[in-house]
Amino acid sequence: MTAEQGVFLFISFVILFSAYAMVTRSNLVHAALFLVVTLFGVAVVFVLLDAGFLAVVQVLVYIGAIAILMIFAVMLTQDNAAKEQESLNTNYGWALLLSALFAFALIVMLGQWQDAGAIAPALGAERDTVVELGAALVSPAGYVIPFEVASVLLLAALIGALVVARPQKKGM
Amino acid sequence: MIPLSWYLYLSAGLFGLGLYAVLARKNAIAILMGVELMLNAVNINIVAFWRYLTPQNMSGQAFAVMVFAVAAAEVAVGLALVISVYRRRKTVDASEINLMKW
Amino acid sequence: MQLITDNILALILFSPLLGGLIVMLLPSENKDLVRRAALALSLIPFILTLVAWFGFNASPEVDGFRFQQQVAWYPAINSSFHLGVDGLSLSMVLLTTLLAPAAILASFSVEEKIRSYMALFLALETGMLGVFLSLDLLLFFAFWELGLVPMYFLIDQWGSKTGERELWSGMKVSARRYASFKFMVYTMAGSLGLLLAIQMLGVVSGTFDMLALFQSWPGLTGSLFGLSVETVKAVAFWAFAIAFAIKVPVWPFHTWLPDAHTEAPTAGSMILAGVLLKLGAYGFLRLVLPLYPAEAEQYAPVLALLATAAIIFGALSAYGQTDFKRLVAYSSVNHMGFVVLGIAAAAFATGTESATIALNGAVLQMFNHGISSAAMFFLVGVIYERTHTRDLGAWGGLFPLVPVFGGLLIFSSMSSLGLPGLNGFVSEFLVVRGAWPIFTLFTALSMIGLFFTGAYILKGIASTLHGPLNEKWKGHLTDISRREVLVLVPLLVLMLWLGLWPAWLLSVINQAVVGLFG
Amino acid sequence: MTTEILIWLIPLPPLLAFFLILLFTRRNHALSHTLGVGAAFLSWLLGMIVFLAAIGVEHLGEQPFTSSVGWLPLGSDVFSVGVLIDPLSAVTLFFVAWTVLMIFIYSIGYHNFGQPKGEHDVPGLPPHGANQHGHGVPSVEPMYARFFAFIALFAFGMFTLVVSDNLLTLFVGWEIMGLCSYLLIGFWYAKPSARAAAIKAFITTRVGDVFMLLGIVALYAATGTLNFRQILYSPELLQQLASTPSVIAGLSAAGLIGLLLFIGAVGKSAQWPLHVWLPDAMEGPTPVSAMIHAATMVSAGVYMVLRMFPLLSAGWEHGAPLNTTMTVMAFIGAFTALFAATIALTQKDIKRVLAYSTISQLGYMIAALGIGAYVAAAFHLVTHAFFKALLFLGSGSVIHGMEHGVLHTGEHIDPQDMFNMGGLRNRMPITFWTFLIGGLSLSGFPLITAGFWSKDEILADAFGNGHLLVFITLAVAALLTAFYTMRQITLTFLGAPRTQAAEHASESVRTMTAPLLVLAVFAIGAGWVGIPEHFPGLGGLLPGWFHEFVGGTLVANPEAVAFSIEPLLVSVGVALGGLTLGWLVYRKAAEADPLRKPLGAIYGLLENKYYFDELYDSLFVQPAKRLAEGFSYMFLDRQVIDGALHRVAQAGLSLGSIFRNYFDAPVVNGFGDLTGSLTQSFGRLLRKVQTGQVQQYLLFVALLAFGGLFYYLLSVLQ
Repeated sequence: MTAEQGVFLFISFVILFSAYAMVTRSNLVHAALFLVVTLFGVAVVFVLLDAGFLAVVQVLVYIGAIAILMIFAVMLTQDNAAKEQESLNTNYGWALLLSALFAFALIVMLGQWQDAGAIAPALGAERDTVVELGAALVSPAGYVIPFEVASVLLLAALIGALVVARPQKKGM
Repeated sequence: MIPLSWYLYLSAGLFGLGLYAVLARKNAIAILMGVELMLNAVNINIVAFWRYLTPQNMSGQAFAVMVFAVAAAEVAVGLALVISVYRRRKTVDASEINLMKW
Repeated sequence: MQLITDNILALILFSPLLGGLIVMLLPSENKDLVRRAALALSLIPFILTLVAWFGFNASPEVDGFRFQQQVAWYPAINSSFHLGVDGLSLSMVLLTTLLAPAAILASFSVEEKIRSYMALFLALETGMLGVFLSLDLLLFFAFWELGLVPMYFLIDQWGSKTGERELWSGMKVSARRYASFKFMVYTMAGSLGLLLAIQMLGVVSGTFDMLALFQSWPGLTGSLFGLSVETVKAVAFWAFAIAFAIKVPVWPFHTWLPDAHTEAPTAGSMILAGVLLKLGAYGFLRLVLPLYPAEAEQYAPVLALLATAAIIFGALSAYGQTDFKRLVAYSSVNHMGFVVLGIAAAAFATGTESATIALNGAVLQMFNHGISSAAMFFLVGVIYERTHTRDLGAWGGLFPLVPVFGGLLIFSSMSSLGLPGLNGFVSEFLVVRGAWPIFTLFTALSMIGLFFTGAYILKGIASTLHGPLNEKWKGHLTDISRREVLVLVPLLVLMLWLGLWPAWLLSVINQAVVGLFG
Repeated sequence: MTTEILIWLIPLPPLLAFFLILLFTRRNHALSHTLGVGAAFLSWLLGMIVFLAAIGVEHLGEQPFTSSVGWLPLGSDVFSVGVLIDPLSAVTLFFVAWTVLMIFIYSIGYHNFGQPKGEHDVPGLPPHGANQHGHGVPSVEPMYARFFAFIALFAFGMFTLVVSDNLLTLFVGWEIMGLCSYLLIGFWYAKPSARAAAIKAFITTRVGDVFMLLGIVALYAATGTLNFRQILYSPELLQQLASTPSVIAGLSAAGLIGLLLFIGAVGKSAQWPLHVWLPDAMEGPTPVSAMIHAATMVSAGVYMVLRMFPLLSAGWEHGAPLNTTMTVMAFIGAFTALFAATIALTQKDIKRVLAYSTISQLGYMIAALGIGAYVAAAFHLVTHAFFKALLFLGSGSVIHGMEHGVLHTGEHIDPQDMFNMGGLRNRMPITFWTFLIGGLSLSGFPLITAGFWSKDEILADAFGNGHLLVFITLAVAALLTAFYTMRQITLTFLGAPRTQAAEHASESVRTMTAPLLVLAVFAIGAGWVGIPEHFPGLGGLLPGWFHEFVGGTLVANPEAVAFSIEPLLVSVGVALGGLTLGWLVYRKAAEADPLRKPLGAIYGLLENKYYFDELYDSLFVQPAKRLAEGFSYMFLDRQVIDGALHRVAQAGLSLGSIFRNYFDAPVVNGFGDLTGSLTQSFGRLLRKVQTGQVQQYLLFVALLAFGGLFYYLLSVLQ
């Protein structure tokens, strides 16, 4: 077992454990914190996969924006954060079974795959994936149109979020 | 060296946990968190496939960027909806938001 | 003015319908306004008819239809909106437009749904006028059917509230429903054949225009649809004849009449007897005789036999009644029998002097019966409104309580009885005179009916006015009101006028009769 | 020309009076009777002027006053109506105008004008009398004005009938009189008997009228005109009619038309077998009985027969055997004369006796016409009108006097029953003497009375022309007439009063007695114009003017029958014999009729008028009612025709319900309903899924996705 493998296993454990904790904790603030841990773990995985840029984005966007937003939302909606309440709905048994089966099925399916055991090829030292990614995103031969669409989507989400979350005036 | 399957197993597990959160948690915010987990599981897969199978072009990473954008938008709108619902009904319990039934 | 005189017939025809629409727009709470407006609106066609009447050239040299108006209607099948009058139809139009205001004035005592009532009444007037005015078979049929619907509702909605009729094996329906249904279905059944025959005529001749058909159809020879023309014509003749015979009504198609007349509201009975029955007779004169001269001649004895039966059995049944209104209703069967007898006689011997006299008598009888039966029905309605019974046995000796009513009733009864000096006699005399040389036996037999006419009329008077006073009504019976007298006055004046000096009307009728059949 | 205009005007004043009274003055008694009498007077005046003008014209029969206007335009022809005054209508006009005027005046008194209103009087019943100063006095008729309106209308009808120049307007007047007769008989309409009598009168005469209408129509059809002069003064036309066969075998067209017209006269003049209405018509007020049922309307039947005589006698020549129509007329007339006279023998009611007498006398005239005695019939018509009107008015006066007595004494007796009277000659002298004159005239008291001359002429004609059977019948009838007349006079006026009321009867007022006096003059004098030229002693003193004048109506002036002594002796004998017998039998009569015992069952038969009313009732009236109610209405209309209609409706209904129950409901509707209900239950089932819980939906989504995955897995693993 190489060090890399060791790191991976460790970080996998962290991810899965904190995800599990996030799922099971009834206190949402705790859950949100465990989510942060999970997301951080994923950022490490990105690093292991030589996607540094994505790891940075992961930390900035997910942890810096999304998770914090979540925590704000939890705080806004949770009048009584300490209040212990039933965190699961009535279907949780089915949900458990189904998600377990899902995960199991995915694992089996992916395990059966012929390339499942592939080893990562060398990336080449001269390559700068960040530059390439930026070029791909803005080049007409690459992904400029999805990029622009994504920006429009974000704008729409921005406005949408504003409209939806705006306090309703009387009569509207 | 880490085989590809390890990443895939990790993402499958993460996906299962996210799915469970989406299906079983009562709180709407927790459901959104579950969605984030699932998106992250997908992202891990996308980036792993890129790294292991097609590192020569950047499509995998570009896809991941798109997923980020979508996730950000989704969370923004989703949370706005949760807040809005909460304002009106004083609850974020998904099992109580059942107006659209028969 | 030019506009009015140029479109006089269309104006006469549609002004009542328009009036009905206007009435519908009035506020229904203001009943008085609705009544007055309806009356005023119904006077418009009357005035227009008078304009037409005085503008009508009745000199015998001019024949054909006056005031003609033709507008394309269904060009694809050569049916046009063609109106026109001759003396025959003009006298009927006059009768209709005269009776309509009288009937509306008579309906002032109606309280329920007065607005719809008046509107239906005015619509009914348009339907009837259309039959008299149209010179196109399809148009004729359309108006023929149009007249049915308002009458159906008038009977069904405003008819007498009490009474039941047993159908079979104990099944009972309310009398007015029974009557309206019978009226509607019976007439409709008759007009089915009429419609088919009209279609056939139109298809064969390529036009629905009466004037064109009068020229082409009677002389048609050869074969149609694999049958000889004679057979086809005979079948079509009977289709026409039965439709009209039901409407007149000729015995034995008459049983709808006593029911409908009895159950209809007073004004409905007035119009029903006054005008609606004339539609059938008019159909015979306008369509059957000109279109089927040969068939009419061939089957005239049958028609005369039925007419005689109508005269005799109508009078007998009237005599056998205990219900005053039904008695008057049966008198219509009796009187209309004379019209048909005259028509049959004329059909049998077209062109002879007797035929001309018989036709003159028949048309005049139509007019006279319209006036006198309307007056009779109205008077029955007046007494019914006050006593809420039509049973002859329930009255008795009412004369001292209602002297004016009594006088008017006797006057109208005498007109209905055919007392010389009043209108009914002139026409009955002419019909009998015309029919005698042609159908001597039938004419002689019809005298039985004439005899019983006297019997039932006197029965009506005797059990209403004469005899010991039924104390029940003492103090509960008011004499006829001013408004009700106003309804009657024009009718009574006409009765006397036509009895003493019928020439003014007869010259117009005579012109048409000579022009059409002379 | 001016005379023609006057003729047109004759009927108009009464018509005007009729409308004026009914419309405006019916509350004012004095104004109403002034209008009525004034109208009658105007008509009388016009009538007299026309009459005088008429008798001043020589050969009036050939150049009568006539004028006409177009009335009905028919085809290319115009039917004209107009007026005609020829000798026949001139003399008719004369007696009509006189009697009408007299009766109008008489009515004022008869209906107690000027008397107080009765406390219990109601319209429709005869006045019961009023109480004044503790005495019962007659009270004024409640419907006083209406009476004058009705008789004015009646006068209009009669004048129209007389002056018309054609059968149609004659018929108009005829029927208007019929109506008035109906209205006046039923004047006291609240009495059921009056109501029944009115209907009976109208219906019975209507039997005749419809036949007459047919006759008119047939005549019109055969000749193209109804104008008297055009038909009756054209011998070629009459000859042609007489030789054309009619629809009835063995009868010429003229015969058929004549018979039909004659039946009309039978009804109107109350001849057997249509006589039943006239006695009952006595329910009306007495002036009505006098005017309608004695002087004018019933005479109209005879007048019409006189008028149409040339047609009725078409094909017959003087001295030749009678044609069918005339035979029938002679038979019916003679039979009626005798038949009615026998009934009159036993009647108690003073007016009923006169009614049967009228029937009998009219039978005389008809019989006279039947044997061709045209002038004699016309003569008797005139004299009879005067003396019968006199008798009726006299009887009215008697009844009035008796009613006065009844009111005075308070007795409950019938004031019209002759057996309650007696000795009235002292109480009512004017009435007695005038009644006596009338009665003698009716009996044919020789030489001085009018009735003698006319009756004698009929008998002479019958004898002279060899109609012995008719002669004997009429002679017997004359005997009976004299007998019952004397019976009436004796019972009423002679002897001693049989009741208190009769003792207290009083003479009538002047408006009633004056007409009696005037009519009495005519009852005597009217005969003098017709004394035969060869009559011993008297003949030639006055020229036989009537014969010549009225005879001029016909194309060929009929020859007066040669004088012979036998009929004269017979007529004098029966008149005097009958009168004497009557006096002898009844001078001592008390409460019961002295004839009752000797006649036995026959008396009962006569008293009940040969049971004709009962016979007709069971033979015609009841069957007619059953026919009308039971057969025509209930059976034919309700059961057969409506039954058939209902059967059709029922068949339609059952066909419809079969379709509905066995096809529509199970098949068409069943399929549709099944589809619908399946959808519904399926939806109801699936609805459960729609919980509104997003997570549940997601669960399904996930399940489905897993299913797909699982399938893929399976396929991959295999």
